[in-house]
Amino acid sequence: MPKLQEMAKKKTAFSSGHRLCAGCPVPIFTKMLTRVTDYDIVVGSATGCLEVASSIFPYSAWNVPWIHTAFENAAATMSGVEAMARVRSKRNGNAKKIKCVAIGGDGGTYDIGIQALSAAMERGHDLLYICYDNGAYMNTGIQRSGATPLGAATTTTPAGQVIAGKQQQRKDLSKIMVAHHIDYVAQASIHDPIDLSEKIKKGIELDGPAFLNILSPCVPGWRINPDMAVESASLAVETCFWPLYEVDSGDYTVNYKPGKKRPVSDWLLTQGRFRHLKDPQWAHLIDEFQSLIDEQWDWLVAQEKKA
Amino acid sequence: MSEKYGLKNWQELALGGVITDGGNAADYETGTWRTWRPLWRQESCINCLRCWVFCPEGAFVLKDGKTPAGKDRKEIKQIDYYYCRGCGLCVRECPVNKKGKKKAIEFVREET
Amino acid sequence: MPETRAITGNGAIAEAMRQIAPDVVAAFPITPSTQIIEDFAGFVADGKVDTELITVESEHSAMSACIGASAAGGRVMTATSANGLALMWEMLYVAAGMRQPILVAVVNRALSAPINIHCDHGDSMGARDAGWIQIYAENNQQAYDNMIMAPAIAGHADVRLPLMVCLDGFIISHSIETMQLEEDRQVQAFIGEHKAFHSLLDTANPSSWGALDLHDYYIEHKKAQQVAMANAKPVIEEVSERFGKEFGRRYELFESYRLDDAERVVVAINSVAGELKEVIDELRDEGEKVGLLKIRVFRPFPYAEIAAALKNSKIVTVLDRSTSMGAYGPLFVEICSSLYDANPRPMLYSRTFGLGGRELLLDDIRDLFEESKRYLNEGKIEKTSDFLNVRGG
Amino acid sequence: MSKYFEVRWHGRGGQGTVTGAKSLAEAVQGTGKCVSAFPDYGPERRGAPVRAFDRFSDSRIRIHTPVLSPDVVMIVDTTLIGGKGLVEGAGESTIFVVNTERNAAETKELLSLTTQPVYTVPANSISYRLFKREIPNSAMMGAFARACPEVISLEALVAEAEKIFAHILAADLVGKNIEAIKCGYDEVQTA
Repeated sequence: MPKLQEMAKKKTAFSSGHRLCAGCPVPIFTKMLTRVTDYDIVVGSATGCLEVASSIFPYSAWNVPWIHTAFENAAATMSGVEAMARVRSKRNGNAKKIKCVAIGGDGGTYDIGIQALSAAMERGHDLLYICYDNGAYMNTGIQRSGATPLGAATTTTPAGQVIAGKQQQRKDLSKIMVAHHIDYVAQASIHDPIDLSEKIKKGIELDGPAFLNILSPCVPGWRINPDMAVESASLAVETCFWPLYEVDSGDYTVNYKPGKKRPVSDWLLTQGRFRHLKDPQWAHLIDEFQSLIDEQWDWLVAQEKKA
Repeated sequence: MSEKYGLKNWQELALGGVITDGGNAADYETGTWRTWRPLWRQESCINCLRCWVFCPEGAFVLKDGKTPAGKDRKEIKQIDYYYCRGCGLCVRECPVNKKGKKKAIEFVREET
Repeated sequence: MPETRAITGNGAIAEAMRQIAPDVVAAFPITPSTQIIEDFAGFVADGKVDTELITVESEHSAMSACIGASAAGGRVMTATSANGLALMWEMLYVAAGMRQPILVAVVNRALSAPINIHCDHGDSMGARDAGWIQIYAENNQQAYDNMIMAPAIAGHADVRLPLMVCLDGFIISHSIETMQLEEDRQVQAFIGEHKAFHSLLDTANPSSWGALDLHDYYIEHKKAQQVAMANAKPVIEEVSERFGKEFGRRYELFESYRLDDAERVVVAINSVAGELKEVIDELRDEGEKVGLLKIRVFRPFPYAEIAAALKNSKIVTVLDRSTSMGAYGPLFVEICSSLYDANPRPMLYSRTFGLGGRELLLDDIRDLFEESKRYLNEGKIEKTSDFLNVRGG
Repeated sequence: MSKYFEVRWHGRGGQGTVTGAKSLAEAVQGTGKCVSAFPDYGPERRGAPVRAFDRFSDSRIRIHTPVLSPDVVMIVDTTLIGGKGLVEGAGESTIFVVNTERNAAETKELLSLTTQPVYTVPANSISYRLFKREIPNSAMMGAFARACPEVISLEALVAEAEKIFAHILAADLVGKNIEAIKCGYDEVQTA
């Protein structure tokens, strides 16, 4: 089990000197990739914050082989890499097995990349796809995505006089991935490094397609202070906005159940992107948000009981 | 121009824009972004490694050490200010700091 | 033993792919290229070739997977047409910029809208600036031969660029023609080993591909790409010559057909060259000094060589099988560029034909040569640019 | 006619007309000639009229245009008679090979032909007899050999067809198709 002490003995996949925003929690999981497993890995990134900030020519923060080709196709690009890894194993039985990891933000995963992701999973490549979900297109300056929560203000869903941020609830990509009947689907959060590291390890090491959705708060996008990412992610889990769970060969396990579920407003109102919801005229949006969360949490807990 | 900036001519670049020495971002200094500075206090540190695992910059440098019971462990050695951007995540997430009596990581303004 | 067979253009390409035996093929079906991948899937299913075939969900993913597999050190191929090539568009540039010697059979077909499945060159001509080598074929034999030469050209150390082998949809792809298939062993020896560089599977030496390149480096990388494209020209000549020695069929950057003393010349690409040759032979029998310059390599474009080949011509008719809306046809523009410095410069005009599969019959070609004769005699070109065989004039 | 011997097939989608043209070309190719064969492609599906073409030559075939002045017209389905294009471009000596139960003189009249030789063959009934379904190709090829022995003899056709069918058909079907070729050849009537 990858405890912090054990991880600390191993080399990181992701070097210092990258140029992500101060306080961006994405490196929490990228630093872990090689610390949780003994396999050699190859990483592919979708266009996005992580890709841009980790590879400004002539510098690269990647201590492992890494490729980026475009925004919508991390899963497809890594399908090719994975196929080639299989060719290598076929030709040389002694070659060390290489595991493939694709990484995209919610823009490159929920939206523009969902076709390539869905197909790669359906084809059964030995590939872990990690989505770091920060709830908008942060790389291009905070435009709404399919993962943007109800009521959040983004530059394309601003909080105006008559419209209060995004008018639709977010899509549940993790559930969509479960419907692919792949071996492993999980949600994790950057605030819980032990749970996170175990899930990355499982996803990398199993033979076949796996999907991991990581909640990763965005300092400028959520309009929080640079030291708040971990706390904000923790609140998302405590309010059950972002349940930590895994679906292992179809069986649901909820990894964390808060003793007392906190109201979603505790999470929403600590973020600038939801600040407008404090206005009494939008109070009903908070209620709507709360009932969505309650409904989805109940559904999830019921799935676990079924198993 | 190339001489002034130390940039390479097209003939000297690897084919296809590939970066052949992955991880060379470690040469790049991000410490210049910092306006606040975390100060790590060894005497108060409990070596839980939470600052190390959360630090986005990987700025917490480790060294080999022993637990009070004499078992091998990794310990915090220092903060590498070449990388530290001063986001304050370590300060906020330090469990010693959270208890509130004394601080294992203090946060101070950089001098102008 | 080489085998003489009557086989479709698509079948011939699939046979070439089997002989090349790529590590990875990633493809999505689209008319009229589909049969290439169907045949190839059959070879894989029968164990005749040891390739990882990735049956992707779109052409965009096909090219993406090709790039991934190529960067991971593999020899990689695919096939597509028209809208499929258009869906690859973004990734065509990425493949070229990353200097991946991916091979694509482009079975030329018109682009929508309106939707049409028949031949024209709108698809590959639209991709002419993507940084891919483009080699065109008149018939099944040439399509096969070009594909056999492709790995040696694209993978050459001075080149390292992706390559399209273009053949006319249906006219070539679906017609069976007598042609010679070379022996597997001999083809494989000709192709040689695939040499990867900075493979993603070399985990001991991690390389990073596809970095963000800003104003301090982007133009240097583009310059290197342009130089590689220039290098491709002598490499294509060298590989073609070696191919000629090995297999007896000789190819150059373009084909000069009865061109030496020709006063009236047609410049064209692909299958229509067959019809042109037929008519040129008849007109030559009647004493007419007519000839053909058939483009084989469109990228890199052989400007100087073409200017030299056309030095005795008095009037040049350029046949484009695609159109550039609001501009002259892509081939015409290149021929004009080639001849700008020619002294004397021949009369030049452009005719667009065959869009969406519209036939150009032998009589139409005779009319075309009649027209150039009239222009030459009158010393004046009536219309610099026009469509052929279009109702309403 | 010039250096190319040209054949035009008329049938309906699903009757194997395109395959017939291709198989005939492959067989002729086997005798050492250069060949090409191609259909007229459209969006048409099962039942729609289709055309396919063959060209044979002693030297390389360079042209790809549809056959406009056929040396032979192969009519796979007589319900097409009276429709567009069956006799289009036919010369005085263009040969017509027709899949029909009618006699040759009657068929010639139906097609409004005068000087042109007409060969009829009951390819459908041959096919029913052998395969219990309607696949008239092989019998049509046999009839072609009867009509155009200068292009391919029955012996050569049988020998080549055996090789071609062996690639694409099960062993028992190879034998039946060869039988169909022979029946087609034998049961031809002329006018």
